Amino acid sequence: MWKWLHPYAKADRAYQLCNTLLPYFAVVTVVCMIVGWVWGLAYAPADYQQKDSYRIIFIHVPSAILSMGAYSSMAIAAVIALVWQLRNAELAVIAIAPVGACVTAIALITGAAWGKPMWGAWWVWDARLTSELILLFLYLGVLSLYHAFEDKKAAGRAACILAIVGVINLPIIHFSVEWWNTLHQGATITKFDTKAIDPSMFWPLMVNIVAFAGFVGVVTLIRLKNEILQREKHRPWVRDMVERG
Amino acid sequence: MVKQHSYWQLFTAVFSKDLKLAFRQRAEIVNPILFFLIVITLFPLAIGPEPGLLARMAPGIIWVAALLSTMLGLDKLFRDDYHDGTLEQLIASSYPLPLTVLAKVAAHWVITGLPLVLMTPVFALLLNLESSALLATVLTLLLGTPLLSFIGAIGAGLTVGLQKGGILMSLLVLPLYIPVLIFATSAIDTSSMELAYSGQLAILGAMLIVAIIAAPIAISSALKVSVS
Amino acid sequence: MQFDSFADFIAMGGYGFYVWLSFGSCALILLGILFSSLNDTKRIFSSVKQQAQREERIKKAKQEAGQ
Amino acid sequence: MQLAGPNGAGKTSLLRIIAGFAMADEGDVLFQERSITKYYDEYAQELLFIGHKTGVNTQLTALENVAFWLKINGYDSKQDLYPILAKIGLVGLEDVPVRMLSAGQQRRVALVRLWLNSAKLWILDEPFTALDKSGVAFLQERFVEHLNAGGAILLTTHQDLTTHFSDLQTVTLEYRH
Repeated sequence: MWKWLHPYAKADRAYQLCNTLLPYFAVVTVVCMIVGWVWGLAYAPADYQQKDSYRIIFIHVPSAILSMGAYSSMAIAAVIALVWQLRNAELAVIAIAPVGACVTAIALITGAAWGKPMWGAWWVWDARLTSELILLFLYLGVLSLYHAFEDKKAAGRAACILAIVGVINLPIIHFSVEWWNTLHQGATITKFDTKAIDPSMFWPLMVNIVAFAGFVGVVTLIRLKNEILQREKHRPWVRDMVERG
Repeated sequence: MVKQHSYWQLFTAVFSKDLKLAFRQRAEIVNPILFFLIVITLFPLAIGPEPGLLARMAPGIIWVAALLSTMLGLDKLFRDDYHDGTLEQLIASSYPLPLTVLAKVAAHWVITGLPLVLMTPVFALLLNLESSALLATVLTLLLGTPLLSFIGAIGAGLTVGLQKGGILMSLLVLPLYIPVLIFATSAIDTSSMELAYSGQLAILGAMLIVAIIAAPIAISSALKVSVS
Repeated sequence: MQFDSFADFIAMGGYGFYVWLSFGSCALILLGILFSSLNDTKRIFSSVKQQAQREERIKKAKQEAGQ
Repeated sequence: MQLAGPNGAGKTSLLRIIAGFAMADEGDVLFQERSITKYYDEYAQELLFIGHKTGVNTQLTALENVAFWLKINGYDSKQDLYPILAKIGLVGLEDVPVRMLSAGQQRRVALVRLWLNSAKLWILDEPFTALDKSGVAFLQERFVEHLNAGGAILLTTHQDLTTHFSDLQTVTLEYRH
């Protein structure tokens, strides 16, 4: 059924695929990153209420979206790896996890830095920030589970299972945290969702989202190449590729 | 093959070996910190995010979390050396065992205790800890975590040979942690009321010195019992 | 350009500290993960070379033992 | 001195008692007329013990393991270990984490200590296990060197050593129900 997917099952073909895709992702990322940051920081109009501190939105929202996006794509790769026994998908799960964790960390730091001028405290137990923190724990769980195994094949499979379990729990966690937040609504007034965004802010945000997505793609491809090389270290095609250098 | 004895060489050998092992398996350093963070996150989820309440409970929460994550790290202190026979070589080596044990516990503290102390100011933000109490918290942890490592190592030495040693070790060690917990949290409370807390710190310091001298002897006899 | 001078741009309407903290830490983390991945590639390449040298050493020792 | 006897006769536990790792129910172990429980540190100076457990950390490489052992016994650890590791048959495997090595190779990393110590008394628990023909011969050569230098060896093994060592004394343990 997945005929077109089959050729990339062989490691060196997958490695070549990563190599061909990498330059395109890199170019898109660099261009969008520069344009997005300059546009968001310097040219987008200031928010009438929060003035310039709202510019943090241009990296907080993309990193929050990408943290969820990376986790779900990791879970999809995990499903492919376990259902169709595709080893390269398993490597993809290991490649995405660290990048996802970093993007989630960025979302947390920028969320805290954005919240400080608004609510006066670095950390506010707001629903979205709390579920972002729990998402970080899920990522770190997958990573430490993978590194705890001596035998890398078993480690990959275990990490896939945990990734799938995690993605099933994500909506449940999100819902319960939202409910927990409204339960204690009286304690802290935290309105964190962004109001209707007018076009002057919408486009720089879109560019930044594409830039972050591109970045996650670039680093994932690099790490996927590393994982493939690591697994195929003793194969002749790796050896003569290293000689060619 | 002449033998010259330099205690410093032994100390650095054991110390750097444990650090090298820890850096080879990053998990040994990351897991205690992650555990510390998760335990701290649980409390606001359990008792609600109300800043005033959290701030009052913050010292206790941080200290209980630090205590539990130190204990988490203790399990591996002697386990690998016991199972691959290095412990026997250490006992049969021409250096006194307490010195080797001192080096191992110091390495364990640097791997698990020190990162906790360094991360506390960041994690304290989660609990909205007042800045006046922050310095006291860091100081008490700086004195307290090595104390926890030394006392805990006695439990680890006693239970290293047993199969289900983990839980048993915590039962042995937790009662011994209570005085440390009492003086540390009272120091933080008095500091949050802007009063001098040097008395409690002095007591913690005294306990630490006693532990540094007495604990290695107790730990090495515990290890000799476990090896036999 | 929303800001009259570069100084205003840095001040960010008084929120400069927070804006630059978030953008700075974001750049730091992104570059960190990027360079650590590139470094991993270099490390894997050198370990493959080291393995080749190791096999060289074993083959040479076998030949010497063979004579 | 060879300690012989069927499996489970208590050879290993006797060795461990003599090495000071275990306590005898009664009686005492004397080394140069001094009880090892009271004077264990002096006894440890002259003792080399290699038991079933190799005492080699699997995460470290062979080089690091041997260097660590030299340091904890007060020997100079800066010496070049490559020739000795090559002699014992670990060529090319010096800088590989020990977990990648076979059981026999891991034992060789432990046995390298025999060439690197000045202890008078060697207590060896089945030193020849997992060693091939050349390894056994190599080890027996080292034993002869040590004995000629006035050292003493107490070991357990299922190998027949009488051909190689004329003045071999054997103590046989039986079950005691």
